[in-house]
Amino acid sequence: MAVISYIQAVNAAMREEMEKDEKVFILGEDVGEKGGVFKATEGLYQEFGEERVLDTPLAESAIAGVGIGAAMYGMKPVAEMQFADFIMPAVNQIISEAAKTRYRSNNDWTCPITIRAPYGGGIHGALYHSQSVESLFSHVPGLKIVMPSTPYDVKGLLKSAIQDEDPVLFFEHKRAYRLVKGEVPDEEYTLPIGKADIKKEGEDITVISYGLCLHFAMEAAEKLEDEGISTHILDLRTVYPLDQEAIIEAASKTGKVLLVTEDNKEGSLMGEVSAIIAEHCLFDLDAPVQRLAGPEVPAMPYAPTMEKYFMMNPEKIEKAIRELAQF
Amino acid sequence: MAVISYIQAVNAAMREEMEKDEKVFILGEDVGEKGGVFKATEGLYQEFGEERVLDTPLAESAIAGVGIGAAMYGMKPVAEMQFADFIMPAVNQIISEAAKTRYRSNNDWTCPITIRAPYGGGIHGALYHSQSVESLFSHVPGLKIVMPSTPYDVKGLLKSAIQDEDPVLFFEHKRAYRLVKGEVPDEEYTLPIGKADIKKEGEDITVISYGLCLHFAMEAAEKLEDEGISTHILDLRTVYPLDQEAIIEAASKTGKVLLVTEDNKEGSLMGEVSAIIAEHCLFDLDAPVQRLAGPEVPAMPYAPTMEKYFMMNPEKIEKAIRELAQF
Amino acid sequence: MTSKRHEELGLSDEQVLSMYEMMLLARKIDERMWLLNRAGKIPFVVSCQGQEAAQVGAAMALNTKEDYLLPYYRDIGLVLGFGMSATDLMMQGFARAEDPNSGGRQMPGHFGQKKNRIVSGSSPVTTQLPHAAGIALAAKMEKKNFVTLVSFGEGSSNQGDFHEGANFAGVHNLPVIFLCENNKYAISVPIEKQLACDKVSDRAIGYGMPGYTVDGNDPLAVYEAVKNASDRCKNGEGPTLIETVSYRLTPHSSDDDDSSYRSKEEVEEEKKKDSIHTFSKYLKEMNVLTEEKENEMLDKIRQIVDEATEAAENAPYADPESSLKYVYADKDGEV
Amino acid sequence: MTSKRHEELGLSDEQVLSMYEMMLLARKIDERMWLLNRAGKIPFVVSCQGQEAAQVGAAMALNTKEDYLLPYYRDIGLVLGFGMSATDLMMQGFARAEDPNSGGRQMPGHFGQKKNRIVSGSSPVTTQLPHAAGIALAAKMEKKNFVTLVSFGEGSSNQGDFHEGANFAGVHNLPVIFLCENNKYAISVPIEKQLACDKVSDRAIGYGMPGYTVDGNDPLAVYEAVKNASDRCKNGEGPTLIETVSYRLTPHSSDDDDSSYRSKEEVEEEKKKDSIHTFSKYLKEMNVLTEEKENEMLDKIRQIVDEATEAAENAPYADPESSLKYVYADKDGEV
Ligand SMILES: Cc1ncc(C[n+]2csc(CCOP(=O)(O)OP(=O)(O)O)c2C)c(N)n1
Ligand SMILES: Cc1ncc(C[n+]2csc(CCOP(=O)(O)OP(=O)(O)O)c2C)c(N)n1
Ligand SMILES: [Mg+2]
Ligand SMILES: [Mg+2]
Repeated sequence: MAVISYIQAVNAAMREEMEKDEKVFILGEDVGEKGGVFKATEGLYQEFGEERVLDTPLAESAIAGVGIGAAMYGMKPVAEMQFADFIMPAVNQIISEAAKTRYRSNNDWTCPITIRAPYGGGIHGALYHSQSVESLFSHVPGLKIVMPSTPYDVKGLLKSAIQDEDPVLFFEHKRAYRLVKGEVPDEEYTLPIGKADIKKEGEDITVISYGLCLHFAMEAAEKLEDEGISTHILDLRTVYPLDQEAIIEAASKTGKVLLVTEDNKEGSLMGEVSAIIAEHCLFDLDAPVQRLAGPEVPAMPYAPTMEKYFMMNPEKIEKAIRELAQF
Repeated sequence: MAVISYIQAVNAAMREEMEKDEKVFILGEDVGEKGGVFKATEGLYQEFGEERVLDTPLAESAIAGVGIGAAMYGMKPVAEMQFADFIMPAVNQIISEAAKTRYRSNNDWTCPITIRAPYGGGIHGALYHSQSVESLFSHVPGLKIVMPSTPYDVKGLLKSAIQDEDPVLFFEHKRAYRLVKGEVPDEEYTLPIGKADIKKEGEDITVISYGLCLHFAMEAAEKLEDEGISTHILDLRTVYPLDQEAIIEAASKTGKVLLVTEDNKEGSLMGEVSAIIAEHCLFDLDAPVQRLAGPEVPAMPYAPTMEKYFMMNPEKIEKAIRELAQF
Repeated sequence: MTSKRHEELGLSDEQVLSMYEMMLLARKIDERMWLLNRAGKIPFVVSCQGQEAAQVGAAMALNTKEDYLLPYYRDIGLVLGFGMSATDLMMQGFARAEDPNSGGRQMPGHFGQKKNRIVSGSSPVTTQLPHAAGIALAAKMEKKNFVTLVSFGEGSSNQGDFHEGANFAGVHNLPVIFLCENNKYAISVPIEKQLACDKVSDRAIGYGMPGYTVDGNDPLAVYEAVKNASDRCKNGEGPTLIETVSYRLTPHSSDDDDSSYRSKEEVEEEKKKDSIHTFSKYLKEMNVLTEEKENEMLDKIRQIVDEATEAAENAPYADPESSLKYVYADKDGEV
Repeated sequence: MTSKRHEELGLSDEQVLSMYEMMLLARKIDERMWLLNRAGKIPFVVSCQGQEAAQVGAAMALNTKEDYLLPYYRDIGLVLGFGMSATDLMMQGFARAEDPNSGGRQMPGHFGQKKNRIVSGSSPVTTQLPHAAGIALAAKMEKKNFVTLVSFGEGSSNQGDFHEGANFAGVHNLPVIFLCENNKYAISVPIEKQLACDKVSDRAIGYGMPGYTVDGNDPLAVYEAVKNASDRCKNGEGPTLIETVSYRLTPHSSDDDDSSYRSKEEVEEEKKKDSIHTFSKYLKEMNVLTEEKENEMLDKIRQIVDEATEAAENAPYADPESSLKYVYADKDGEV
């Protein structure tokens, strides 16, 4: 087992899939010679050549759309959106085309594309380099949305996404890229898309989260352990379609549930998680389902004062868990 | 009081606002000489001239984007998306620009645009002329989303939307256009954006819905009245930001809540409504919050067999209310 | 049309006859759809009328056994050329389970049939242009020598995806043909309100590709332009933009009333150029076609359309529950 | 540069001196930002270096008291021309509450200042082009005679919004100037991988507007082109596309390392054409500028930049809770 960073896991997953399958190729802005603005594709251009690691014109609808066409033909494109915020011009291609190809053709045509994008804040990225965009898509049948928290999950799930026969949006927290490190097996492995994962067993409070917030929750839980509050932590990993069974089980286990997302609250996918719990676990609940989320403003500001105010952190989660424990 | 149709209310609201305020103008595909593919802008081109009722090139990002520019300058554009399904190419302009203009400029610039679009199914429109797209936007601070059910609400709320100092998405159910008729005062009036409306008082079951489904719920409720089931019906009207107070009050009143949307279920804005109830009314609930919605498929199929299977109707609601009553 | 233009293009008499026959078949299928619509049997029609020459001319210039086609909703002539049958077309008109395009899920005119390399399309216009670039990119990567043709209206050439798709194809020098079927209207909006350039093909230079405008009522002119573009593709010379100018002879669709935005006179004037008549005239002048042969053709086509209609009319809809199928691969067949 | 070109353009010696001074000011502000960034005082810089001539030349050709500007992130020269101060710019560099662009909410380079008609912009590139068309449409509707100038990079000219915005302006014959600042790279991607046409201005014909490519290192050439375009606007002749060709002399931003994708030699070669030197040389050859005057200018600018830096460095951040403000009109001031 080697210890690698979150972004190294992204890079390794793509490299392995490209080595295995000639149909896998990468396209996006600056993914070639430069290796991507975050270096996610570092070395791949050098290893696989410019035909399989394509620097595209600055045009996201084409990045998605060309990838979709290639996928319909039978290739396995991995398209990069430079920042999740810049997926917006590609929404029509993703929602009208990728998500609906199989369904509209009555299973005649398929669209096995993977679209990767770095999301999330806490990196002085301001309004347009910090957004969480998952809730925009976590309502669109035909899509799958993966948002891993650890290098182990990143690697196993990105490989599964690339192999998947349907379109997968793969959102990587850009602050996790270098911050988060973890063990990854030397031998090849994949992980199932659609399955949540218990990251910590506990008895008193259930925290459900994903991505970078998962780590904040783990930190908070560790601190609270000393105070005698035992936290059960479920990592959604795939945020659409949700792993309802795992959510119901985790919520029922403690009867007190805290949902944590960096995204703003109203309309975030945590509303759906809460609704699933409300539908299935009403009589197991000892307290109202709580959601901890960003404020209802259009996006995260730049100045450090305001960014910190918006951004999720372990202290906010700790406080929320403590309050819930006292309910 | 005159009885007019839903689409006549749309038309009348625009006409009145254009008469009152020279800064109001309309732009969109086929809105001019033809008067719109649904005739929502009928007669306006003839009355106000081609400078205030602009047929645009077939390009939704420009329709939104040009409207946004004009709004930033100080005009009051009313942009039409021919079908809500075709708002997708304009998502970047709506989410990145319209929604964030005031916030990003620290209140220096504003964007008072109204974007109208016909949504919804049941008209043999198939996958791309039947979608409900509200959940795509019902998570974006800076936007307001209005989805009225009656001609009275349409007229009062569309006038408010046009007068509003911020961007408003105004979604009209296309099957309601000619199906739904109702009384509208002769004198001028507006209705407040952001306020839900009790459409029927009842004691046993609370139904929360909006748009065309509201009428289906009313029909179902009427039938059930004879069986002795009394239904309380709340019309959201503004689906973003939600009127939390009204939702909490309506849910608490009966303790048994059914949420109805034509949209598919997972990730729909009814998840948020359910989450609000779960957060605030847990101990007032006598049954799990139920959601009745479309199936988890990309969009509504064309063939009448399949369309009927997907589409909401009074019978489905009646059944769900009855089940909840028996819980 | 005095010299044997088709011979100069290397087309035999037989070939131009089958060209004409396919144009006629497209027209007759379309006309039948309108009848069925007016009789209340099918809820929606969107027409090829006025564009048959462009569509069939283009199809005949391609290798319909290898090339890829991304058509738009009017392209009955193109999909017939690529192997879709009259029965297939009627099945989609009636939204039957056997519709090979979508099993009745999509509206008529949303073509797609993998076995014939007709790539599934949607309703939002112009999304197919980047797809075509993607398929052509795959061809290049896989060192396959097929051509990809994508078609669209002149109104649709104003969408961002036109620009992004054409630019991508230009930069990567891809074997793709952009066929703009200019019929002078986008629903009610006339071309002057859609674009300010003289010709849609003026846009080609902006993508580093040649652009040609040809008479869309002349199947031979279209054949020639597409043939040359296809040769360019195969020689690694990259994409071409071709604009075919004709006229939409019907309302936009069965839901449209065109009298509110254009005059009867204008339509009548344009009908004089209708390729069905002008090409028939040419063939007769060239002694390739006779009145008698033409009537035989019409009889044959009537029979084909009758049989297709009957088959489709009697075919079942898909099961309601089947609408739950094929959202994802792993749900195939699950209901 | 031997005849008095600026006189031929109707520019006085004083005017070209202030042109040069504004170019220098832009450069010096930019250089200071880099120093502050390297010293860890500001987290991010995105530069105008190499584009000052184009920006200042354009600004001087406009009526900066009436016209509207939709700049992009490199346009220090343009926003200075429209009245933004060095202190304003430093306030945004430091993300202070007093930043007139956004109160510290946006990253540096996201300009917007209503009192100077500098229209607020975002990060997703090219969205400002349709906005510019919208403002120009409003001008036309309100019968105002101002001009709207919108700028963007050559990479950004490949976005759908370029096409849709330019087309709208073309169809409605709007008084807008599209200024493409071609600096040969979009981050790491060289122009050959961005577009296949020879010149970005080749795209103009596709929108029925004239297109010009001028030397972006020559402020007089840019002045002339923009002046002519502005005259066209005012005469009701519609939009113009102008491409200014220069070079990005710095890495893309403070987060970029350009050595991974371009050679030092290439950059050195381009530096020889740096307008700050070539225009200084021209002015000296014309006896408009002397070594002494230039040093005075530099001293004055240094002082301005020092004072701006100090003011900004000592200014406070916005309150954390103020991030809740200004989502909607009715929430103004509420926290
Ligand atoms: C993105 C999008 N916007 C709007 C529509 C509605 N619509 C369908 S066809 C059409 C006109 C298309 O005109 P053109 O491209 O010239 O093709 P034509 O119908 O004339 O062949 C419009 C506006 C759509 N299908 N997609
Ligand atoms: C829609 C969108 N996609 C990607 C980016 C990231 N990005 C910022 S600047 C840039 C390159 C812009 O190149 P160009 O338009 O040539 O302007 P330049 O920076 O060279 O002046 C990219 C890709 C963005 N800001 N917006
Ligand atoms: Mg047309
Ligand atoms: Mg550039």
